[in-house]
Amino acid sequence: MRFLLDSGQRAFADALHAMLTAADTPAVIRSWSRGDHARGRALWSRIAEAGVFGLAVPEEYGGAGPHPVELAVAFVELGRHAVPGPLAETVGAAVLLGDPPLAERFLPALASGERPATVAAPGGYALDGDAVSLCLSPAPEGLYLSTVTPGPVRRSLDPARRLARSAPGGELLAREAPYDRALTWIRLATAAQALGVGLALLDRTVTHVRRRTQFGVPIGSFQAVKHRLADAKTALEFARPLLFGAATTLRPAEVAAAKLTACEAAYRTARTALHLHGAIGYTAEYDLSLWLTKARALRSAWGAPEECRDLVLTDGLQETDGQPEADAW
Amino acid sequence: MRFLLDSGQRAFADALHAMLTAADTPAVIRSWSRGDHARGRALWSRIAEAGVFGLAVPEEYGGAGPHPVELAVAFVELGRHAVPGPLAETVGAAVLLGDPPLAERFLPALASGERPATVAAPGGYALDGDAVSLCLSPAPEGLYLSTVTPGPVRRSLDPARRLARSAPGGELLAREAPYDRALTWIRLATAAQALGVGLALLDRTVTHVRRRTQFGVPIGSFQAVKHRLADAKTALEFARPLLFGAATTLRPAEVAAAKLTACEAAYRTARTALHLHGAIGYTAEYDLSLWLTKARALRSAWGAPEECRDLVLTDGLQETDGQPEADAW
Amino acid sequence: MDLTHSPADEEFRGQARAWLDAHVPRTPLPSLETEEGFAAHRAWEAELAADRWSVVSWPERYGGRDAGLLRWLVFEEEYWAAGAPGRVGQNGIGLLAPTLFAYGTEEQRARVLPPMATGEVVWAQAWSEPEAGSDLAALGSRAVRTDGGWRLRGHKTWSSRAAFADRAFGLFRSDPETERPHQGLTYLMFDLRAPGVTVRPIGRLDGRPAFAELFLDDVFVPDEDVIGEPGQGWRIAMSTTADERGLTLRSPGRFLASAARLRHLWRAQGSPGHARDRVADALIAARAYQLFTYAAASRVLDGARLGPESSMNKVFWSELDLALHETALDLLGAEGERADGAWAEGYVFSLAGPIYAGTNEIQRDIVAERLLGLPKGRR
Amino acid sequence: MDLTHSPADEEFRGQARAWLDAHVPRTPLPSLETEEGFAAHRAWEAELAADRWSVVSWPERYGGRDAGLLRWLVFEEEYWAAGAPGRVGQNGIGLLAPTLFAYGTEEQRARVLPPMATGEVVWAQAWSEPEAGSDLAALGSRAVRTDGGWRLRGHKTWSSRAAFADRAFGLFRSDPETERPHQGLTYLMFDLRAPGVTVRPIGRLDGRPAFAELFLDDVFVPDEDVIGEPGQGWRIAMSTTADERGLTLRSPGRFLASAARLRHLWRAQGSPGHARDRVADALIAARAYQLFTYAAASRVLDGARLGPESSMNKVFWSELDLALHETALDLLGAEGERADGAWAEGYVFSLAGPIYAGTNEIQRDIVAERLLGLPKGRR
Repeated sequence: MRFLLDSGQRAFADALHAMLTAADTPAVIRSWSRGDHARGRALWSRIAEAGVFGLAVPEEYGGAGPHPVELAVAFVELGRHAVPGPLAETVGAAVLLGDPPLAERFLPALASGERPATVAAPGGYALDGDAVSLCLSPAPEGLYLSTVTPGPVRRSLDPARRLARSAPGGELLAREAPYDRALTWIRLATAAQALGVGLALLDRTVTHVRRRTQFGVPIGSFQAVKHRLADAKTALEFARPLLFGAATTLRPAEVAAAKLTACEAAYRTARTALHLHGAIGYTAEYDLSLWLTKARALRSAWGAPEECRDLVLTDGLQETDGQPEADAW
Repeated sequence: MRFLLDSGQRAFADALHAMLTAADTPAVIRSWSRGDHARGRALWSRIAEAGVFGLAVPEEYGGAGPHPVELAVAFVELGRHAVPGPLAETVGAAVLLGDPPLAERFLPALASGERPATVAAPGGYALDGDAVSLCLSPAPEGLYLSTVTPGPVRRSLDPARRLARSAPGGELLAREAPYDRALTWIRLATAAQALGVGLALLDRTVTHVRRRTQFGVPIGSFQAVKHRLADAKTALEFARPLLFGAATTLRPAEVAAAKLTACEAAYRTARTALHLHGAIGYTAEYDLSLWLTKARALRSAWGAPEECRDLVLTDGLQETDGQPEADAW
Repeated sequence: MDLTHSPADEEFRGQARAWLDAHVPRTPLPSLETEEGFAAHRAWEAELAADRWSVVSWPERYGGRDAGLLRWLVFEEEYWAAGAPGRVGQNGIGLLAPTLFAYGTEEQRARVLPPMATGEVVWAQAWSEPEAGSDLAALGSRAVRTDGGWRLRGHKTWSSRAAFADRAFGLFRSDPETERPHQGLTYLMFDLRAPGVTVRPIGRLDGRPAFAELFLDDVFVPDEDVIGEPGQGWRIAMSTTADERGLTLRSPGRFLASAARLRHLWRAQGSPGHARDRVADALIAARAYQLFTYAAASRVLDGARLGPESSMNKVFWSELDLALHETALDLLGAEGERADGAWAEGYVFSLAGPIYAGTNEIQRDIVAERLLGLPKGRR
Repeated sequence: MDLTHSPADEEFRGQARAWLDAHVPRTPLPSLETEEGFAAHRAWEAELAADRWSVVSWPERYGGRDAGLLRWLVFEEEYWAAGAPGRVGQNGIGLLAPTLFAYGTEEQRARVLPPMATGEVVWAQAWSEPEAGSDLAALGSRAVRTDGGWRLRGHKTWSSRAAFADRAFGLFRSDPETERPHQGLTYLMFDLRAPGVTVRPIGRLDGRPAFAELFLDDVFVPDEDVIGEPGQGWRIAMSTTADERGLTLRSPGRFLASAARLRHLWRAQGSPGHARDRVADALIAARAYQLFTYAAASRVLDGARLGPESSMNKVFWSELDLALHETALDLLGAEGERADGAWAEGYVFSLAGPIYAGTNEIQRDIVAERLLGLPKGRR
């Protein structure tokens, strides 16, 4: 029992954070939102070089994985910088394609960042399907390699998320694919990303309320402001151990609980951030909006709150889920 | 359209408030809680003399009713003073016994206050059944005049509410009784009582936080304290029009909405009152407790939140419930 | 206690409903916050005005129907229940017009109101400045006296509708030497296309230019466009914003219609249990808001003035609006992420509710201090 | 990241579970807050102590098992999962004992700890005074120097357990002349049956005497019962209350067991949809609290000290506890009104959570100021 990141994991987070800070992600996000993917692809390569996608890919296919804890560490940083693109989906693709012979065919390019991938949610959208050449569609008959339906992508409330549709059919890659396991990894990555988004929103808002003056004092000295931020901090800090617990056990119910909790905490923090920034926070041109809108979008991606709660109630969260005597109560 | 109490109704409220203030209800409540009903019965007579129970009894049987708006006015005051006893249940009994020949036999004594009554909730308790001689039990076969099961009454979280059980059977008074209508009146009275409880809790707490000093200032000057009380005030003031709207229309869904909303507002106010009083509020000997515990008990009496919401969703709240075009959205 | 409308008001309701049935566009107009949508909404105002439905509560001579408060509430119920478009003239009709009725001259009313009623002139508000948001008394934009009028200099922001509107109204500091910051402000109207005005549209969260920054560089305003006495702007504006927070900012009809739509959506999705409580609570809250408003209107008709209770109102409707739209997006599941649905547009709009027209924190302070009598702390 | 307990800790878990299986009373003991129940709980402490399960984290020489932090967490999980009784010795074990380990003398430890471990001496806390609740530095009860000791005068209140306990510990003002109110306080222990002590039990909301007022009229306390240096009481107490807010006040095992019971109740009621979200959220929050605690324990084992993050802890568990019990009462419907069930007793207890050990407002101020670095406002 040692439930802490080790120094290597912390150093990995710090390195990613430094790299992403230098990359000026807001500018990258804005061009990605306009459908100009060049800068995003370049950033993608650097993230891959740092080994992020390889964490979901076994060594024999060019990765270093599977390392779910390190993956969660990395995705917190990706969320903190609001990196655009089908990040969690690429992780999901690595799991879907994890068995030979597909693994040999696809994984090396996926781990190296050469080939970002997306996964079409059953009945839903293929995130950023217009930006990738590898679009997987899980279907009852098996796993398809799809093309994206031509036509304009749908606008998301998060302008950096481009909602495409995959065309039905395509190349049938496998009759059976580990969709449930892939979903667990996608949710884990999404939870981590949401936590990072929430942490960034909190940081920016704390900075804002210390600077912004109204009625002659920083608004951060008003108790109502302080308490909202204290609640946001508490929600995020209790989501964090759920995330790393889920990364450690990879049990689907734990991952669902982490996904729900991190997304709720991030969304509540977004509401607080918006409110405490006032009108400026409500504008698209202020960078805060890039995180605000992502917090909302992640909440319903890959498992709405209700779905996550169902899994918790059905499967339970503890392996040793002691059932107390009913008659004692 | 004139959605306001008129001067007569306001004067009625003021008169009841003055009478109940003079009656020192906390002492009455405490003896009632100990099973000593003498002072409570005396107060009951004065409430009847003021015409409260007669508001649910037609003129030909010694009442002045039915007057649901005035009844709501009166029950707000009864709640504000936390008057003990089967108040709403007596109103329900008046409705259950409203048709001849039962009306002639029972209603005059009920309106005059000579005979308080209780109603056993189907499958549940007969509130203060040990204190009354008229215990009605609605059952599938009809309406019974029951006796109360001997043995100690159950303790409620509200010590002034004594939970008795009616014995099965008894005299079958009628094969059919207007139970649904009676329930509507009981809920209306309960909603009004809850609103009064909430208003009293708010008043007492405002007084407390203006007086209580910590860190050198009245705690009522802390923004966190102010905002909790502002929220309580707002919740209560939006419950009020629902209550009087329900009294005006007597539609079951409106009454259910008022019951739910007034009870939720009172309970939230109780939580705030307890919290802002700190430890003193948590003691049985401090009078605040008489209101705090009642707010909790009324919440589940005669229709838990879920039941009330069901009625709202099924029956709707507006007679002209315009269904918008689906395709416009 | 009487919740029945008079036969005359019910007849009025029937007329409004019939007109709306015949005229409300079958498919929603494009978003008000786009150039195309703005034009379409302006045309809709003209259509309303042609049959005197755009400003029912105004005197007939300005294009209204002399409708009293209750009749206005009835109209609003019908308007929103019919799914009619948002009102592009709202800023002028809801904020400037009441100010003109209270403080304007007859000449101003005759000149300004009729083109406002038809949508020919759409008004933007110009209150906030970068350093004066909640703390409106900190305004720094100047109005300097000149021959026959004033010259404006300064920087306004969060000017809603200004991206496409024609004229604007706001407060300017005409006397910088006063003892208290609330003094020396003047309320005036100006042309957004006058020389010296630069309008820079600002996109809200979904990118649509719902407001703008205004840079004012020596903009001439003739004396006839000053409302009330120079230097009295704060008092005049406060009576306007009291209205803004009170009855006329958000009519109950709007939330009744939204709650009914939410129930419709919920049923269409198979009445899922996870949203059951929230749908019921939205229906109840909309009804509570309607009844609260009827009670307030009854008091106003009795001669009372709406005071700080308007602050409860503001907190209540803004939280209801947000909860209602959040529930709708949850019901839409993964589709809730899409930016192009009516619920999404309403959601983005509702996010601003707790912020503008006085943040909900300011409102709670007012409720605590002025309704409950709690000591004024340092906020 | 490793969530696996060592084989030795798992063996310890097995021993604890086996012992608890064999010893936990099949029917709940009477309420701890009654004379009869207090005696029954005291006997239970003796039963625990007989097999050295009452204070597992203490050194063996005082009756413990030298269990480290992780092993203590394991014990607590098993203890509460087994449905074992509440701990009547909690005040002494959780608050006084850590203070004695940090600041007491060897003589004090040898004298005080063993009878605490067996329940022979049950301790009450004597912190609050009528005018010093959240603002503990305002304490006014005096300790006056006398031959070989001190004489106490004053009035303490909200002394939990004091209705039936044997001894008490608290802070007294030994030097009234200091510059700041935090100075000049002395930490000492006294006998609740000593001459001059009057204990007046106070009933909590359900009438049960869960705490008492203490009137102290010239109560003699020998020097040997002063903890640490006279005048240093504030510093000593703060390190104790930091523990109180932190890991040891509410162990995760308690909430894990309560959440599992809640799920059980929910299922027994037919899994009603209206409580579904709240039951799931309680299960998740209990797990989050467990993992948060394991992370904190891991940091402590690495040599870190728990600082203001304990304030997040306090807010989190107190809100979880209340939400969990409110949900249970809602699931019980009309039966939820009854005062005599285990859920009702737990509910009344949970209501105090946001108030004691530093109100949640104070905790939020600490989180905002010390974790987020926001400016200290006037509270």
